[in-house]
Amino acid sequence: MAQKPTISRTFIMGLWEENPVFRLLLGMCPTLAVTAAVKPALTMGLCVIFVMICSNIVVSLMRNLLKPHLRILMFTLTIATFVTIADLFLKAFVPVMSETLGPYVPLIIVNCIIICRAEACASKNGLVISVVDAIGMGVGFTATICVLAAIREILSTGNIFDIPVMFKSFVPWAAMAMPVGAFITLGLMLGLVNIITKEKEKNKNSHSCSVEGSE
Amino acid sequence: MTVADIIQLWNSAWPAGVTMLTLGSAFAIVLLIASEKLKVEIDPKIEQIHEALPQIDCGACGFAGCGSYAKAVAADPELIGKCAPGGAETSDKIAEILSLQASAGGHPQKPIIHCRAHTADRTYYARYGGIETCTAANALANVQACKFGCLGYGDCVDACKFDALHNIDGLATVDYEKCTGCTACAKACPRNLIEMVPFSHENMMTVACSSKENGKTTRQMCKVGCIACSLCTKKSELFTMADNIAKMDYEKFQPSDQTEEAYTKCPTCVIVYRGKSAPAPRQKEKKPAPAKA
Amino acid sequence: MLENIAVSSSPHISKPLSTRTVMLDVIIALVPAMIAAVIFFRLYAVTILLTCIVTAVITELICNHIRKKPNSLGDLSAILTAILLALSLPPAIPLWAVIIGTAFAIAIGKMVFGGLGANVFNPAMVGRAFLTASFGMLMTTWTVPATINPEMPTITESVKSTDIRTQATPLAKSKEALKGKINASVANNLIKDAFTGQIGGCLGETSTIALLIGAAYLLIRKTITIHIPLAVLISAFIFAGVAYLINPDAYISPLTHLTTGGMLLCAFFIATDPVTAPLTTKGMWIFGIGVGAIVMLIRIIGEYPEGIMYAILLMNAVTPLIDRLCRVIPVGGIPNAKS
Amino acid sequence: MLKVKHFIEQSWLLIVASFIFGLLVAVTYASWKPRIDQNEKDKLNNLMRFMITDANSFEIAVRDAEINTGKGKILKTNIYKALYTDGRTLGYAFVAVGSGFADKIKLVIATDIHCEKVFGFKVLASNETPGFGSKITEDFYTNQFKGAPATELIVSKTGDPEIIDDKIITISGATVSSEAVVKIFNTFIAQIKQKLEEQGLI
Amino acid sequence: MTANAKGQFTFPGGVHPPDSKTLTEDSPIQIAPVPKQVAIMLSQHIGAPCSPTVQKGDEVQAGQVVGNADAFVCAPVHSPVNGKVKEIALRSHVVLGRVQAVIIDVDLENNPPKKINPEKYTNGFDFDAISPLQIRDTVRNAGLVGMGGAGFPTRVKLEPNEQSPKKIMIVNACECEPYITCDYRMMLENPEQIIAGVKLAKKASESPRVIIAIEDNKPKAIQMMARKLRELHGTENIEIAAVKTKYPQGGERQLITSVLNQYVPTGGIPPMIGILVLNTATTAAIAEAVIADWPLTHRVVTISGEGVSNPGNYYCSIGTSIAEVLEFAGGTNSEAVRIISGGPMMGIAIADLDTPITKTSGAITVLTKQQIGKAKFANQQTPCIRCGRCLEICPEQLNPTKIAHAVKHELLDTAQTYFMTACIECGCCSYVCPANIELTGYIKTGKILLARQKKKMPQ
Amino acid sequence: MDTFNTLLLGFISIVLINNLVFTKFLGICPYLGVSGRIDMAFGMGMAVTFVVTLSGTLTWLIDYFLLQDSPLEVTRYVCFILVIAGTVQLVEMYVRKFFPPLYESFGIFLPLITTNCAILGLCLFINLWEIDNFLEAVVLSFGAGIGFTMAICIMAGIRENLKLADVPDCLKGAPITLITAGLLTLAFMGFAGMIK
Ligand SMILES: Cc1cc2nc3c(=O)[nH]c(=O)nc-3n(C[C@H](O)[C@H](O)[C@H](O)COP(=O)(O)O)c2cc1C
Ligand SMILES: Cc1cc2nc3c(=O)[nH]c(=O)nc-3n(C[C@H](O)[C@H](O)[C@H](O)COP(=O)(O)O)c2cc1C
Ligand SMILES: Cc1cc2nc3c(=O)[nH]c(=O)nc-3n(C[C@H](O)[C@H](O)[C@H](O)COP(=O)(O)O)c2cc1C
Ligand SMILES: Cc1cc2nc3c(=O)[nH]c(=O)nc-3n(C[C@H](O)[C@H](O)[C@H](O)CO)c2cc1C
Ligand code: SF4
Ligand code: SF4
Ligand code: SF4
Ligand code: SF4
Ligand code: FES
Repeated sequence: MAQKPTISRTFIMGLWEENPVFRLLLGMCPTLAVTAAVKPALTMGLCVIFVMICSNIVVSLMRNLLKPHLRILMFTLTIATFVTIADLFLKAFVPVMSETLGPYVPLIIVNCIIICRAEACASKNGLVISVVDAIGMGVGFTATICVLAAIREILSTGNIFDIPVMFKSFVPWAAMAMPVGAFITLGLMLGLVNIITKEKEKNKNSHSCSVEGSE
Repeated sequence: MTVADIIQLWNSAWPAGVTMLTLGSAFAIVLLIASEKLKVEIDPKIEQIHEALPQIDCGACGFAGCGSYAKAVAADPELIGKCAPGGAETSDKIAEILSLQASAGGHPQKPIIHCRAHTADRTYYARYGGIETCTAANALANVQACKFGCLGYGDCVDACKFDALHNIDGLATVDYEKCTGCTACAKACPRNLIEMVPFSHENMMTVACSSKENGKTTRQMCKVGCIACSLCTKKSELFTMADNIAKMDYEKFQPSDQTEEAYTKCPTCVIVYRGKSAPAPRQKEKKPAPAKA
Repeated sequence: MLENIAVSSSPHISKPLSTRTVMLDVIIALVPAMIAAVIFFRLYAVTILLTCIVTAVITELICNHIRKKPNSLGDLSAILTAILLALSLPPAIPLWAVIIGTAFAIAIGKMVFGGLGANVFNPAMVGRAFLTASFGMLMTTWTVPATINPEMPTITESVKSTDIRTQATPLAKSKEALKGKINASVANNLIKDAFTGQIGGCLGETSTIALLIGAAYLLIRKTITIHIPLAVLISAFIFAGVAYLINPDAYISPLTHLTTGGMLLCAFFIATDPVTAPLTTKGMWIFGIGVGAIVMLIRIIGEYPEGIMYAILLMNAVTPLIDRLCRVIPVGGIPNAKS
Repeated sequence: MLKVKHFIEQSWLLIVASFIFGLLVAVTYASWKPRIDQNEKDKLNNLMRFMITDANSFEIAVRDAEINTGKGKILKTNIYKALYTDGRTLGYAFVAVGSGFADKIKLVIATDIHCEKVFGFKVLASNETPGFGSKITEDFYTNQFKGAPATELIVSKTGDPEIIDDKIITISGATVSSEAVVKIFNTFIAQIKQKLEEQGLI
Repeated sequence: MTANAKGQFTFPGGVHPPDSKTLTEDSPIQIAPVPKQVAIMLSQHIGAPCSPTVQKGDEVQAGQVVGNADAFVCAPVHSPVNGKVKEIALRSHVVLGRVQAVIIDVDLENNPPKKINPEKYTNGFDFDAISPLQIRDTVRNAGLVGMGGAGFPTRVKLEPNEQSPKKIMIVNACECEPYITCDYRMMLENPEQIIAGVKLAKKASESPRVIIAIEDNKPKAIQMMARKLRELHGTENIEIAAVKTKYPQGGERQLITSVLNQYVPTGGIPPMIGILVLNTATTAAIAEAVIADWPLTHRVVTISGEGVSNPGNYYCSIGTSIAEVLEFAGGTNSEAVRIISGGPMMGIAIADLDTPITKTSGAITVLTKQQIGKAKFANQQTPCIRCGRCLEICPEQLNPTKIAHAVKHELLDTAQTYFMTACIECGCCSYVCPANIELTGYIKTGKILLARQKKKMPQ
Repeated sequence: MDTFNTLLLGFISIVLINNLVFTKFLGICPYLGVSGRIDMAFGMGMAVTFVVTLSGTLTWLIDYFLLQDSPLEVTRYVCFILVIAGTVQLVEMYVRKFFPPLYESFGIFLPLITTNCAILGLCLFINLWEIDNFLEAVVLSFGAGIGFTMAICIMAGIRENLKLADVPDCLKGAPITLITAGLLTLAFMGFAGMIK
């Protein structure tokens, strides 16, 4: 288990095996709050990727200088700084999204995923691994919330990216745009992921010899 | 960018820098003092575990932060593996820290089930139609003639968190590859069939029966039970007889000709090997067929 | 030797009662309400009831199949849920919405929690709440009953056109009265119509008399106890009564409150759903009072004309806490901590 | 002195980092500030231009006009004046706030130069239920205001929304929100008119 | 007819199962033939088990002690027959599993069946001549244990306690279990013996007052007992109370509530509030021990149920195997699917018919599939619909469904927060549950698990 | 009287109608993580209430007197989070040292709160709602905590019951909790629009 992290492995981990939303159940608030439509979700995902890369870089550089009692403070300080920058960027260049996301952009600061990666990966690994990890995790997060957002957007408006995709007489399910929709869709998605993982594990178990042999 | 621009930038930027500097230093001072003045001693083991955890206090484990989880795990190792962010690596580390203790003899304790009868080997008086747990079945009068043998409803199987126990034809069977020796199964069996034994060898010899009935009754109740014939005690001094049942001295166990002879001579084949690569139990040679005809 | 002898734990005899008979009793008690629905809403009632039942059955079959569980239709609870959902839907709702609502009620309201007995929220109300949240418009269109509207439109017409003859329900009138647009007595005058059911509203809620017949049957058969209905009605009556005493022009009379909207259906058939109501008598009283209070709160202060559904769901949510609070005390009292 | 040294040893990283990060943030802000301010201005301007299509620029006509929203609450809002390329005033616009179904609704309302006819309204911010109150942004509803008289408007549940008069037909299923918009409108329009009169602008 | 007891004659909760007593209530007690072999269990009571006092091959006489122990909470066991000890071996016990028993081959030649001799108890025994201590010693030496089911040594129960002096003794003649009529028949046929026993028990326990509680569906027994009481004793200090017919009226905690309107504390026992409860059969045995000077070697057993050919009440030797006892009643018929030691509500299903009857076996009930019910027989449980019926009828006012589900999910702590150990295992909850859940079974399992957990705790 | 009314309505509103968990999706991580048992949930709720009241008030003060309409506004997020993280850490250490029993009952939840967005979220929302009255800020912060406590306790009650239910394996744990939370938000829609 405790094998040395390689670049490709680290990246893949974030996408599925340690997908922050499905596996670690972290950063649930933005996951739920910004997924009424794909656009804000995508924006949020990109912000998270940016912040995560930056903070992982900084933490990775500082990793040997940290003092235990100031660690959390240091992390939050770093993250808050980059979040502020991201927020300013949105305000300056994509004001519409800044408006839609509202306070959920600054809330990235307390998004557990970022602190988690800072602590679990960046404070233990070198620069490259940390950055790859950030990208992997970030992309995993973004992809996940985009899927969630797509489901909700299609059902609640019949559109995706404002392009109608459903049949004409489709009556939108307003509930999907409400908190109910967010919670239930995510709940069912998690259930599905659990089923898929179990299937995979089963397959893995039955082919375990061949996998080992090939390695 | 001209120098003037830079100066202007600096002019508008320094107040923010200073504000944060002040705030940062203030917290640095306060937290430094606090961390030194308000230090609380904790159990080194808990501290170690805490170190091993990601320390992001996310609550995914269901506890109030890493500290609480560390404390809980230290008290109850069965909680290992609840830290999602830490993943398998962390779980392994915690397991290492808690290093599930080995037995006095330095050998790992592994469970042995003192019964070897499958459903077909046993005598039943009736059909059991109640709650399907061993504890419930054991509380009812003897459906299964042998009151000592495995009931096969798998209380131990449920107790094992490592998928190391399976019910095979009415007999709980340990998968020694997976077993961690956590003793959960031994605690769960209502018939106290499961004994934690120091495995000085990969495969241990044992008398797989618990019946305290006399030989005649045992024979009526079970095709493979120990009939207290004392043959093994005569072959090897590792075996002793008490309460109508032979017992092996595991501490002294060393495979030898004597033990091998006891193994091969046991008329009901109740002496068996248990362990990772144990051979399948001996089967009674069928009497030559003509006897019946 | 005794192969046909079976052994299990005591007791060895049991009352001739099963989940199925309990559910069947409730279905029988709902027959008058269903008949009333058919009389007043004709084909609407028939198609909605059938659609609900068929969808519920199919959904439950699919869920059981996915979980590889034995077929659980035999306990009739899915059918009962379907009937209650159907009875709490407006007549003009299109059938595709009925299907979505019923499927949601059974799948999300019940099966994901583990099926009968495990659900936290009343499945029928979950289905209705989802429909209300999704298709608010469709859920607030009240068709005029056939008895006073001889040219009742057919189903196909209604789905297409929005100009079915609709009618403000007494509760809509009540809301208008609250805003000072009309006098509350206008709504109070509808009480006679509400008794028979000649009035706009959900399929099963309009006829007070049909519901009371069913309620009497349930009480006589001891399928339900009187605690919850009584608590709901008393607490609603008190709240409504106080408001009425303060200003009878703005607040409709307590009796109108009790006989209109889903109040009776709720008190006798929905709040009494054993699965989602507290276990203890004391708990049932608290539950009932809570339901009554929230209904009146929403009807009088809130923005919606009716609050039955939300009241039920909210009290369902706190039912575990109520159960915890009203833990039964053994006859011998609570033993000392020491022993 | 030893203590100071100890402190510096322990905390220099945090102190340095906070200073640097502070600078970083401030520099970013300083360099993007013009854009951000412009964006904010643009948003309002765009909304206003949407209603007063010919307008070239906007400027504040009355700063911090005090509006009584009932129950003794005073709200301050700016009244903007829409200017044509030649400097002619085309109309007035202002931000109005009031409570909707769930939360506050913020509108931008535009009127003609005499404050007699409404050019329309746009929703600046609202938190109404999706699928219900959120429909107040839809044309069906907003179009009724285009050209409506700038007097007390009346809400009605029935009628033809195509006819432009002082009767506003509610959105069915969202009566409360529809009424709320009209109420905000009614609260503000009279007082705005009065303010403009006080300033001698009309 | 009824006494001036201050109770309501009922208790909260309870059920009304069909009582099915007509099968045996009119059949007089018959003397069972002598069995070929008896197995005298060395554990027939709560407390320390006996150790055998005889060895393989010993000749034993009827009434001879074959097992004894020194412990205070213990009662000796006696041979009911003349014969020879065959061996000391394991035999199935209804609840304890395999326990040591003295197996005696009966000497069939000189073994007349033991009779009940009512006349002994009518002609003037001098109750004043015997001291309480003497009675108690006799009771112990006769091996008396409670015959109502629990099997607690009677001597210990009778012992006066300084801390809580006995105020009232209740004679439990309710017999609330369906099918069982052994106590009823005793009251009709040998009221003198019971009354003599009651008087002795009253004296031995130094209780100032006695109430004989009989369910009001047994008017004949009430009349008989009242008449005999008047004839033999007069009514002062000994009263008869007709309590409501409801299961489990005979549970001692319920009976105390019924008769006296008092509640035994949860987890406590009746002596804590100064009350002693004795079963009628126990009192009869006291009379036999003291007046006829004969130990407890025989008892009346109701053999009933739709699955036996000749239901009736039989006076059997303790130690007879159930198979043989059933033979007395003509054996089981083809529809028999469950053989129960005890009644259908609390009795325990038997698989091994070699199980001998003990001092506490008051009945053997044989049920057919029809009585059990198809769903119950097939163990078809549906999920709990939280209908609350089990809470409503639980005579101890517990929350059976919560306890049972907690046990099912192995949450013993949770179960304990609902007072699992206060359950008297009466079976009412399982009886009423529409979902057919074996609530009582789960609760029993939970108690076992808890006991085991406690035992393992210290290590 | 009028201010009292505003405060009361504000309080009820943030507890029932604009509940942080149900309408603003804040504090979901602990809501999913620590709602397994009622006592734990209550402890968490209390801890959140304490911290949110404290930091809501503190950040309001900082915001109102220092940051608003000044060039320092840009450091708002950093200041807020520093205040929250620092305060929480301090309070935790303090309580742990001097009130061990209190620490056992709710202090253990404190570290979990730094990364709980309910706290920062509330501070930001107070800023967004343009609250300009000190008392209102305090009451809203406190109400937010109470609302969170209520939500998490209800959830814990439900989950304790679900422990005894036969939830499909793939939905056990977080998924069923999320679905339940969804249905809860549906129920809480009943309060919508009740207070303006
Ligand atoms: C069981 C039941 C529950 C109901 N719950 C609600 C509810 O929560 N909200 C609602 O608006 N209508 C609910 N209704 C519908 C109302 O009873 C009633 O038909 C309707 O609200 C009155 O129409 P109006 O909205 O035009 O006044 C329910 C109906 C039934 C039968
Ligand atoms: C879930 C839900 C959300 C609602 N949201 C709004 C809303 O945002 N705005 C609104 O005006 N009405 C909303 N309503 C409807 C109101 O409760 C009210 O019934 C409606 O305004 C009455 O209008 P009607 O008479 O046209 O049906 C909502 C209703 C429901 C059930
Ligand atoms: C549910 C239940 C029902 C009982 N029913 C009777 C009964 O009908 N008759 C009886 O004598 N004892 C019955 N008992 C046993 C009594 O509680 C009590 O143990 C007995 O009367 C004590 O007398 P003993 O020591 O002489 O047996 C019952 C116990 C329980 C738990
Ligand atoms: C008295 C009674 C009332 C019931 N009410 C409802 C109800 O309102 N909604 C519902 O879905 N099921 C109801 N049921 C059926 C059943 O309890 C329901 O399907 C379960 O909630 C599903 O787990 C009721 C059952 C009974 C016995
Ligand atoms: S070993 Fe024990 S617990 Fe396991 S199945 Fe056998 S009897 Fe049951
Ligand atoms: S419960 Fe523990 S000791 Fe028993 S088989 Fe499983 S891992 Fe081994
Ligand atoms: S819980 Fe125990 S006491 Fe209560 S009814 Fe069930 S078996 Fe009887
Ligand atoms: S009687 Fe059965 S179904 Fe009813 S609450 Fe009790 S256990 Fe559940
Ligand atoms: S992301 Fe909100 S609490 Fe974790």
